[in-house]
Amino acid sequence: MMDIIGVWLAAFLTLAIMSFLFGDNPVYKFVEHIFVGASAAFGIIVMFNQAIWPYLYEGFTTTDAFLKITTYIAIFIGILTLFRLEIMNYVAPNLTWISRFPIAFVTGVGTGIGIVTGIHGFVFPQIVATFLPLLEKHASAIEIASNLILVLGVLASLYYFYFSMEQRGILKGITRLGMVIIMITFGAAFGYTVMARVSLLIGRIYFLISDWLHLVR
Amino acid sequence: MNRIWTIIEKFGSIDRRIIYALVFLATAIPLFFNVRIPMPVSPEVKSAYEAMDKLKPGDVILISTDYGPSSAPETQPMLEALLTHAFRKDLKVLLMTHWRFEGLIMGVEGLDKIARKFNKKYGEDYIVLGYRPGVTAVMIGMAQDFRNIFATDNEGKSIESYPMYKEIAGPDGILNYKDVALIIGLEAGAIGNAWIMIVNARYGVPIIIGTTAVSAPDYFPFYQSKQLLGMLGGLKGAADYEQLLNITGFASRGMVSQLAVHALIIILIFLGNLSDIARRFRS
Amino acid sequence: MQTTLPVLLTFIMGMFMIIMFFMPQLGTAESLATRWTTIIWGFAMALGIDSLLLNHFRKIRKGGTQAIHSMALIVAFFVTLIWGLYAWWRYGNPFDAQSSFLWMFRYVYLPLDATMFALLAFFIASAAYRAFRARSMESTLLLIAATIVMMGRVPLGGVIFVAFFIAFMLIVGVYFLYESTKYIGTDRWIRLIVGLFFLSTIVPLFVPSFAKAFANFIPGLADWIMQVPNIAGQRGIGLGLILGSIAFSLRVLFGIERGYLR
Amino acid sequence: MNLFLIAQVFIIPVNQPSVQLEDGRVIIHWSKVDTSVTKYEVYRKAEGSEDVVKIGETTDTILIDTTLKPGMAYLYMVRSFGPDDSTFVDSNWSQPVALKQEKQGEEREYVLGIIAKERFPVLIFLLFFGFLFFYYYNQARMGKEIFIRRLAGLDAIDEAVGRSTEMGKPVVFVHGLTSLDDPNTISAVAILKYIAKKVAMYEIDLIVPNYDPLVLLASKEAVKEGMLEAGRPDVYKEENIMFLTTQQFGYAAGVNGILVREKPGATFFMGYFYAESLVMAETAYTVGSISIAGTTAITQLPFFIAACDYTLIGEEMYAASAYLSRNPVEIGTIKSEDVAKILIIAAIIIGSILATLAQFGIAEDLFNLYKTLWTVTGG
Repeated sequence: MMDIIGVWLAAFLTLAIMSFLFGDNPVYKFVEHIFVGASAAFGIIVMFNQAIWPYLYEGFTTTDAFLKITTYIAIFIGILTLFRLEIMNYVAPNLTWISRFPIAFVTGVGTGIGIVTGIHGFVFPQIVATFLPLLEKHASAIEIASNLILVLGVLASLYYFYFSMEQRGILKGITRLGMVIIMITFGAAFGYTVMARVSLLIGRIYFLISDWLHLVR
Repeated sequence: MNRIWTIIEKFGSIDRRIIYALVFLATAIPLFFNVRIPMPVSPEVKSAYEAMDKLKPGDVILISTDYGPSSAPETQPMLEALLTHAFRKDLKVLLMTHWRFEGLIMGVEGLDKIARKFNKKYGEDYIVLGYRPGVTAVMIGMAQDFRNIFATDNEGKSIESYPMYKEIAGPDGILNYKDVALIIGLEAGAIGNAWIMIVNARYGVPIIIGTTAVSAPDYFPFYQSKQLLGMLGGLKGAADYEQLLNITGFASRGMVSQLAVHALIIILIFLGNLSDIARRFRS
Repeated sequence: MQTTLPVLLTFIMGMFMIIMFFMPQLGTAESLATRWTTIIWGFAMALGIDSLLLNHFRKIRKGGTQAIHSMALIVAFFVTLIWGLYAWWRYGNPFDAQSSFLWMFRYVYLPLDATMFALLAFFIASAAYRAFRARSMESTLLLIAATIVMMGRVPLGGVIFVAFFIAFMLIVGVYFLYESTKYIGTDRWIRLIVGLFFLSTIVPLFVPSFAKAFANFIPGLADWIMQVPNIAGQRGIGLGLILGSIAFSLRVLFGIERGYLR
Repeated sequence: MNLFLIAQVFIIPVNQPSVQLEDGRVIIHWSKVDTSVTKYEVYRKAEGSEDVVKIGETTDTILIDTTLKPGMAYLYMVRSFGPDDSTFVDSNWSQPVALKQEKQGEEREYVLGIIAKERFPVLIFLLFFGFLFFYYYNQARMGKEIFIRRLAGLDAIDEAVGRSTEMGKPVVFVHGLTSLDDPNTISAVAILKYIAKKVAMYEIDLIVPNYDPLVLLASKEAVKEGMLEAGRPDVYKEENIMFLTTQQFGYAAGVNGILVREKPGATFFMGYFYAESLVMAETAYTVGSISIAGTTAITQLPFFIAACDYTLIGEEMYAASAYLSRNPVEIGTIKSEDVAKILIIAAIIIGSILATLAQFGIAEDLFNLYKTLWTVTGG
């Protein structure tokens, strides 16, 4: 019984969201508000259940002093965000700046780790992967051409982002080649995605005509 | 002649709502018909099929549904096709997941549907083991005895209490990888790597992987190195399998929808460019 | 002080993470960063709820039809939250196999989420129709690469591609021939030659074996585009943006860039 | 002798034995799981080899192996024997241990005693980049003008805000889905501040729906400060910097609702986006808004390029805040990126030439040496 109600409810919600394609309407607006409210709460449950609570629990019960201290630091910094609650505008308006500390903390941690992992995980491996022979003894013409296009393509598309010079002459030619490679990349990525997106739509329509209306089985 | 060009020019500004309606119809209509585009079956799907086909009635397969609803349009048809094949051959099916609740919802849904079609009974022909946390720990723990990890099934009953258990556990009464003829991992992420690198490498259980089109390239090297008996990639993989089973399931019809929408988009691009050319020549 | 102290904190934390990265014997920097950010995120969520609910309470007070929608939002929020917490308490985990919260996941959250995701199929079609016009070299390349990859991924895609290739060349060719009748002298000859050129490109396709080879060539070409120019472009853009992010991060860490803070 | 053969399983095998390295010896330890076991035999094999060696037997649950060769990794297995000596069962193989290892079981070497060796090239690169950064920073401070080419997407920001004002419509700024620990989002907040300044001058509404609570916090701060700097703190409306939800498509639905109801004159998509990018960008197009996108998400760039009027591609997004600030010192540091780019280009060209030569048997050692210089190992 609950499943039948569920399927009808799900079908209604599916159609309501799809109605957005033909313009805004009260049904979409209503469902959109429900979606935002429900998913905000859903997100809280998921995040607390799967990440925050396990981290806190581990931090409180661990015997590792370093882990324990870092957990308490995070909690302290976390509490500072509360100085930006709207009620603080009335209670203590000249203390709201304290909430800049959590911003600064997270930014510092994020940029610090980002710098090193970016070099370590991307720059070095990708450079090494581009050390390709431009001529090979036993390679076909296509393989040689592919290697050449790959190496030149990487160089040109990287050079495309050279900001501090007016592009003239041969340099303009390289920038142009960079643009060509970038556009092919984007075109290919676009075309590659179509199939996955259509699969999703097939899934939804199949739900409507099969699970809900039982037209197909 | 001029009038024709005026009409062609109008193709450049088709209302988006018409496009939406056309996309909807192109997707929906093929789903109603049992049409199939005959296409060459990929070799990796063929070897997956052959691996399943070699099993004898009563052999046990373990299916792990490690995906959620967002990849279900691609992986669910694989589950249904593989289960159809399994029940046709009277294999015994165990189902588990490493994906908390999503994997379970999808797995149970597919299993119930196909089992009903073949009149198979819970506890006699299939058992849903369920979900336990800790991917590699679960896999290693199961090597000794499935009861170490799944003392109870998804419904909270002891797995020993089912008649199927005694059949499949063999004379020693312990159910572990030695009693499993084939593992099928349906993967939306990287858990398949653990199935291959731990369970296949250490315990030698043969494995088939079914995965989304996006993850397929990650698993392909394992197929080439023979660590996988076969694999199914994306909707095309599922459609291939259905073709081998000679059924027209969701995936086969889905491929027709795919073709229709792709063709529609290319027609639209064609018309748009035609109208652009017409405009440029006239001005 | 209101800016200097936070900037100093950014610097200290950034340096701490960098040092930890180079001395992995101290622990894994990445997992510590995730742990910290996640816990702080949990507290900041109070601000999110504060903002969301207060905004809609204000709208309810204003009245009108918007009040009904805002009320629906608030009810949906609390129903989901309380249901989830109840299931957490009752079953030990809101996502336990027996949990009733799964009903809400399956029949409310999932269809909404999946349908919103599926709208992309419509939008991808309308965006392709609008944007893929051969107006400049860039957009022509975008168009060609996209259509080849798109058609290379479906069965019979190559055949459709060839069919449209023929249709397009035929129409353009015939148009030039037709135009040539309106002119005299060199203008006519130019149009005649261009028209015949377009028509000539389709002649070999009337040889079935050649047309078949061309159609079969498309999936391979699509793979090649994905593996060669696509990888090259991704790598070039990727290297550039990592360098950009390093320079930007250094500006942030050393307090040269403070726009995000002040 | 096949070690994997189990004669008759009357005994419960030992779990995977735990191994610990101490002073060049390996201590193999396991727990007793079956009381009927009469003795245990411990076997060893080198990693990657199938040659199994028996290293001893015991009735205890611990054994010490002192015959290790340095530089090799070993795995251990325990065979439990039942009462009749012919019944036995094997445990799983242990984790590998190697003599050079530390207690944690990871191989590690250090440079200068403290810096992990496999990460040392990263440090060199970082120090080098840091040197370039501060060199150009100082040059700019001493008044050297550094040229930056025009970035159309950024110049269009003023134009878009201006057009929105003429039409008397609000401006919407949409954040991506990553939190404040992503430089891309930090850059987006800096751009938001610039837009807030412009908007405050023209007295139109600036609506900022948020996905992440930490970004919400930073957005409030940035918009408020931006408007303060423009001399119009009175234009700031707290309720316009709003939180929606932390779920991807719930957020997209909410943003779409705002777009169709507020009908903004200009929409900005800045930050790291996923699949929702096109859903929002197409909606912005249908309501007739000018849209400017900026993201480093390579997978989403094609969709923004197709649906938006202007797009900041990848690295342009990071240069944006410096470019917009028109502060010569900030702009100066961009030069360091460019010099690093030239060096990477040179490194790739050299690498390719060496690889080509190595194909023909010339200077293969040099190529291998060069390749190791650029290889960082250890995850």
